[in-house]
Amino acid sequence: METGFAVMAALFLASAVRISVPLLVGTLGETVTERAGHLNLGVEGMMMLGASAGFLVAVRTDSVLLALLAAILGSGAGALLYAVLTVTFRANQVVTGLALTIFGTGVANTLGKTVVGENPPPAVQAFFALKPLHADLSGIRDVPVLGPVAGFVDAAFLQHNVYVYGAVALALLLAWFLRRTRAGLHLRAIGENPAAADASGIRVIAGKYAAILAGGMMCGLAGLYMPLVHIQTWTDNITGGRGWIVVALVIFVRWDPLKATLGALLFGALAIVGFLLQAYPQLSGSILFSQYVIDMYPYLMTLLALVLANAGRKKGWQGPGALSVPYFREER
Amino acid sequence: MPYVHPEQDPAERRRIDPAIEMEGISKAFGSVQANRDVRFTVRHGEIHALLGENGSGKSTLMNILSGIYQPDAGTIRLRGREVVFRSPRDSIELGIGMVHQHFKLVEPMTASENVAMGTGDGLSRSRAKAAERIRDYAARFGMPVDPDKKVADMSVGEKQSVEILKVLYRGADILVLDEPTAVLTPQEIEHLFAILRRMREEGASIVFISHKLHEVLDLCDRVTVLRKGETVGTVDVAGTTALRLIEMMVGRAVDLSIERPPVGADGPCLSVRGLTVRDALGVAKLDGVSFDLAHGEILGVAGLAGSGQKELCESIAGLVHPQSGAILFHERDIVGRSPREIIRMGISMSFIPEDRLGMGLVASMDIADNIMLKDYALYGGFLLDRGSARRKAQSIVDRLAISTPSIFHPVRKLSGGNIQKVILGREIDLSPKLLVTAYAVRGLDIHSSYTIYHLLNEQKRKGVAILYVGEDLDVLLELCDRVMVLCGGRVTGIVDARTSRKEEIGLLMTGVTGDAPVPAGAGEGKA
Amino acid sequence: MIRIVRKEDTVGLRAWAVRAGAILAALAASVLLVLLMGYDPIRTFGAMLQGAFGTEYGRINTIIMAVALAMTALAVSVAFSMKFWNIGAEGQILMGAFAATAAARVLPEGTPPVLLVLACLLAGLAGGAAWALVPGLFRIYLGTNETLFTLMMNYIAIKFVVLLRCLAWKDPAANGFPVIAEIPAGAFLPPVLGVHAGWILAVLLAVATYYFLRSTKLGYEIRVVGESERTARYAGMDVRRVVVTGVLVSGAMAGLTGAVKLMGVAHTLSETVAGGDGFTAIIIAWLANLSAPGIVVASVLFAALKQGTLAMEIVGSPPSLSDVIKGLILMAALSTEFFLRYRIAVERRDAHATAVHPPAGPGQAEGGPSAEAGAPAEEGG
Amino acid sequence: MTLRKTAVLVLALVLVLASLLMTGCTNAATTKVKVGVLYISPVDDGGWSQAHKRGIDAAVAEIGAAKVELMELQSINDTDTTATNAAIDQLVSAGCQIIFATSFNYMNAVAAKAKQYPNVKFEHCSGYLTDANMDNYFGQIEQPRYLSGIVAGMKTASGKIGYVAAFPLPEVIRGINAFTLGVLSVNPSAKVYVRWTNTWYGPDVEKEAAVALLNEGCDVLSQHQDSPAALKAAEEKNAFGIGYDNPMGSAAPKAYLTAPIWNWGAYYAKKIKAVMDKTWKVETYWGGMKEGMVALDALSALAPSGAQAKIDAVTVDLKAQGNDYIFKGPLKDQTGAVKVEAGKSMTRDEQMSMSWFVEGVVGEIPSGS
Repeated sequence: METGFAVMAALFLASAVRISVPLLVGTLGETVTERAGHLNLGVEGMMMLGASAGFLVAVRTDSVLLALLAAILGSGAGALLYAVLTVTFRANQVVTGLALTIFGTGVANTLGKTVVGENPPPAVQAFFALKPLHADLSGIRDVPVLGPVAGFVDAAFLQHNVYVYGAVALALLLAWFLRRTRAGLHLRAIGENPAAADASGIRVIAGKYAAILAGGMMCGLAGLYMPLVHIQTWTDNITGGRGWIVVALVIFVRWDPLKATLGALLFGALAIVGFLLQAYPQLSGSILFSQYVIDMYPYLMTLLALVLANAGRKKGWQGPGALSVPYFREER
Repeated sequence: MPYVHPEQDPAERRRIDPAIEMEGISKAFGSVQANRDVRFTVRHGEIHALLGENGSGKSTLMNILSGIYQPDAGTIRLRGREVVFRSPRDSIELGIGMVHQHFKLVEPMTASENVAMGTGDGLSRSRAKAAERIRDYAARFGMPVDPDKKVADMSVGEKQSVEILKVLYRGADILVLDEPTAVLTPQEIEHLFAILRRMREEGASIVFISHKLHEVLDLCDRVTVLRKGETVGTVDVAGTTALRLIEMMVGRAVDLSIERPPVGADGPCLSVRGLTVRDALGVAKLDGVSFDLAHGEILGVAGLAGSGQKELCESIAGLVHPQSGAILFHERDIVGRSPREIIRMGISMSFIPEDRLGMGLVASMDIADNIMLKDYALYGGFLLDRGSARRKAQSIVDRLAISTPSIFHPVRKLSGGNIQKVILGREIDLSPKLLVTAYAVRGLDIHSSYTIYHLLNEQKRKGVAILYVGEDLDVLLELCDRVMVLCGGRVTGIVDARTSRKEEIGLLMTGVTGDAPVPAGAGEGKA
Repeated sequence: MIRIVRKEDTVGLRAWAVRAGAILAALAASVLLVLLMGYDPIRTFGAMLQGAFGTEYGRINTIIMAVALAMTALAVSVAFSMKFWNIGAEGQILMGAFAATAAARVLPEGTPPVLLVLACLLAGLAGGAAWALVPGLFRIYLGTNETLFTLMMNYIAIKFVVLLRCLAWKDPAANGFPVIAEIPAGAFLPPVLGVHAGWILAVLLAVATYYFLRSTKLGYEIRVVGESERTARYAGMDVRRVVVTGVLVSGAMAGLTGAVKLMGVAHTLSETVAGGDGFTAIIIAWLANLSAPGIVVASVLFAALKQGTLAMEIVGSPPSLSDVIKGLILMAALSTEFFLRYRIAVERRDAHATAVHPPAGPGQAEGGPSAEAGAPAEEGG
Repeated sequence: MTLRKTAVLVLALVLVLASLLMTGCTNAATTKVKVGVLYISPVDDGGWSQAHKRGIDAAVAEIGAAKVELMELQSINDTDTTATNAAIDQLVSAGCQIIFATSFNYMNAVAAKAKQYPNVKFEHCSGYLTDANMDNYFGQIEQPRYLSGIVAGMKTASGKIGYVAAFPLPEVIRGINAFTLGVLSVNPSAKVYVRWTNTWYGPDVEKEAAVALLNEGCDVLSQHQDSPAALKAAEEKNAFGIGYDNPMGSAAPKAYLTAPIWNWGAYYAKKIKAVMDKTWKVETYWGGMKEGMVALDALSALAPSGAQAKIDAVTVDLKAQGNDYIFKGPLKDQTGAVKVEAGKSMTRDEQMSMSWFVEGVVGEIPSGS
């Protein structure tokens, strides 16, 4: 290999970052939803709805803003269905989520038929070709230590488009929101103990609707990344099961937006590390490093996280206290 | 905070206008009419007791006042003005604060987060403000609460303080406390009363829900009594007596004369020796408990809530495994035996926990299916014996006059008294040698209660040994042969019910014994 | 304002009318949707029905699909009855199919078909049961959330079968294609009345599940545990034993389904042997209220929908349309349970939370907005 | 319990509706030939299925739309036997006289169904089983792949060419070897780097494999994949790419050089006509450039100058000699060992079971294949 290890590693990291975006954004969305006490297994469906609506509008209007808006509205509509069914009608959350995935995937694939074969239009493409943080390093390239480090960071993390940084910003924003704002406190209270929140004067129903809708909308943005930025065309089932990885990731990162950035990066890296390993047959020949086994790791690690939360003498926080428990103020 | 009318002389105004007027309030849950045409008025600056037996509709009425439930009919006027609450938020905004019997706190959050929750300030500001206010009140009312402590790590008393702080923080001048003393030690109760009196001085109106008469007489200015969801009347505490209030609660003059057959002569049934039970944190819930129980005897167990009654019953039933000590049933130690083995030996437990349907019965199953809960496994084969369960169910329903459409009616749809009869009927039907009953009449009307007493005495005559865990000291003294008093998991005395007085037992319950004073507050459980 | 009020449960004919109405409403919405998309609804839905029930092979395929769905839904209904949220049936099916394949591969070539079939079916039972046991044990010993655990186990099973197909068990005779060799023909389930013999198992399983939950001690214990673990313990039940047994039964049934799907239809192991049935079955079990007869009927309906889709597609409708219709029906069905238990009361009261003015004097205008929340009353007196 | 009667009710309603609908559904008998097609993916996937669809459409156009009734089922997973069986049953029920099954893994299901429906002709693509009424057909895509190798070899500046490949099986290995031989014929020092995706159609995975190759310094990519994802990846990184299946220029105009493409139309027309004339027979068809089954798409403007002339010249030989032109000795494997001696060509069987890389390929064939 002429290309050095550091360069390879940086480029690999950059790939992992790109592929982790839908995982991260979806995880943030599902985190918000689950923090309000709702396990929404319809992530995949909402991602598909957002992806199809957003890409359709992008192709028709060549406007990034309108595309984002359409994705938000599309997945928001799906989330609204889920909210009405589980919050107001108190339907079982697991079953409703599964139904939403079927419905959302069906609608999205039907919608998507109209834009098959289309590329993202020029203005959209140009917008996502921008690398706003990419630095000109020619001045320090030859400085010892600093030069290579800066070069590594630049290659791995600074050559991305707005979507990537938007996702990270969203994670930071959400972490701040949950920890530092009143609405965030209220959201956590609703998910931990809706009766207590209610008695404190928090609008529980409105809060749940808001969280489910916001969460669903984020899932839509997660989905839109796939046709608009990543694959840059429409295919059936374009989100490819990422919605389910998101469900796992939320547990793996323990409902924490900050950890979600690293968790998504890790899961993203695992998804593509096989291609890197193929360059090293002595490694990829071993069954532990075969992509088939690597594909199991995210789920195994999630199981481990799930089990570890409960292990030991003192049981740690095991997620929102009222997760998937329906709430009705007057229930006796 | 105290309500101050902007224009008129507040004292004058308050004297005239009631703070709360609830009129014609009705509320039904499915087929259960919890409140019917209730009238309830509270003046400014008074502590007003809302008295009634369990199930008389007190909590429902207060949940309506705090916006949790919405009435089917009726009007609420607050300070002379008609209001409609769509949610607790509306009620809070109008200055009503409710301290619930089951704390409404978010356990993984801190005190200040719980207090600030739901208020209008930005979080960092409100957290600081809440912390400051908490310290403020801690000094003013003597409520030592650490603002940064997580609720999950708090004692029951601390949790209640946080609840009261939450209410005060929201500027409530009308406080509703739903059975606040049920979980407190005597010291904590006195402390709470001091806080409440202090608040009254500052002009707050307080609704105090209880069914403990002495507390009401001790603390309150006026009393409103509810019975079966309806208002019986409102009286001044100064002009009433305990007996009069009991009459109002139960609807007639009480004749507490319960029949008491003599103790049987079949000898000892149960001997408990040095029984010690610790919870997961190592706190002793039962500490060296020893007593004997003979066939044909009723041994009463008295004590404040959480003094170890639950652990005692569950140890005997095999649900809890004691750390040390022996439970000798007919001289055989049953410690370590499974519940099923114990059932086979003839020990029956009729345990009525707070959640009536949570343990003794399967709520959604019908009566017949519930009747076989204890003995289904005693027959051979892998199939259920439905036929005999049905016959049994029918005979129990007939014998105990359980009012139900049929034995195929889900028990959750029955009334409290009938549910209790189903459990007792089933337990008695097992022909036990030892019957453990806990809170057997909780929530029942007087008539149903007497039916239960009668059933127990019937068993006593048959030579069954009965452990009767109860709350009402009068009943304990009338029904039982001896009364064992628990405090903080220790036996503070076993007295002869024929010769003892309530006051004596009351003292023992708070840990005051002649020979070995028990540190007060030892019974305080960590929830 | 609108509020939700608990009412007496609607039961009997009215309840069925409500449910039927909801499903018809969903179908009506689907027709509208098809019209909006520019297809002929009569042609589309006609083809769908024709495809599912109109021809012999349509009916056979409908039944084949229904068999798998019903067996899986019965499996999860056992776990659901004890409130063990087993959403891992997909993985349990796969592991059942895997174990059956393993049995077929291990047994010597000359094994008589009867023995082979029995061995494979038993292996399937064991495979599914073992896979379900893992989350079961974690649940009872560590209290691990089984919903999330079983969900993750699905994906591990899928990836595991992919690993087998592409690597460990790749058929050398398949020209390099990543497929696993067919199981020997002796292990195929023979057809009975045109459909592989698995349908007999499904019928037996439906009857057995019905009586198992209703009339056996273990079934009774499972239902009691589902209602309240405290009650179960109080009644002398060994809750851990009940949960483990229930989970094993549920997993074994799902595993058996996997074996049946393998031996009756697929004949070769792949990750598509489960084909999403594990998820669909959850919905079916739930919609059927966990009742065995209801599960059978709902399974036929879902299978017909799936089978009818193919016919629909032949006449030119997009295949994803059936997912849309399925989703609509599901959501309609999910919302009906609410309307059977609650009613929505519309009350003509001041929408704003607070004070309603006492009736003003005759000359005053009516209905002005009320004073600020919390402001003390001044009029009156 | 509760749902049961509902369901019965709904079922009854549905059946009543059904009987009503069906009376309106019976279309007048026509003499159209009914043709069924099974696709593994959507017909607009931009890849394999779209190529078949292009072929079917061409065939229908050739025969006349009035004479053919087309019944197509898309996205029928070829590892899902239940779905495959149901789809074939459905097509037969609808009256199809000939059914084209366009993916390898349909083979076993098709073989079983061919026995079950002796009156229906089955055409299976890329397999090896035949029966009285079951034929198989495929094309020698190696030939245009060899030509595309010439284009890539002339285009590369770094001398590193990436190849995104689906599965390590003979069909794909044969393509990689043909491509590499094409590259080496014009650029003997170039290397071809292979990445396996283990999927035929997975745009996201294909893209990541392509990115990994580009990260390693490849400046021209080729593919044995059914989506243009690798081309898009090349375009993003200012590299170049060669497509597959169909002309893929529109997907990545700034990267696209050319693509080996399928033209199934002539074969499909021939077989459909054979059914109409009742002359259908089994022939195990393997057509090359000469037969027009495969071709190289027109070179784009990005193609190196001189490539066209070179290709034109080689095309003549390919049409004359077929695969023998590509796989003629001396051929060495990656270790340098001679696998085909000079003067000899690989037999058809050897080509069909090819499981080694020629010298010049960088990459491993995972064990077990």
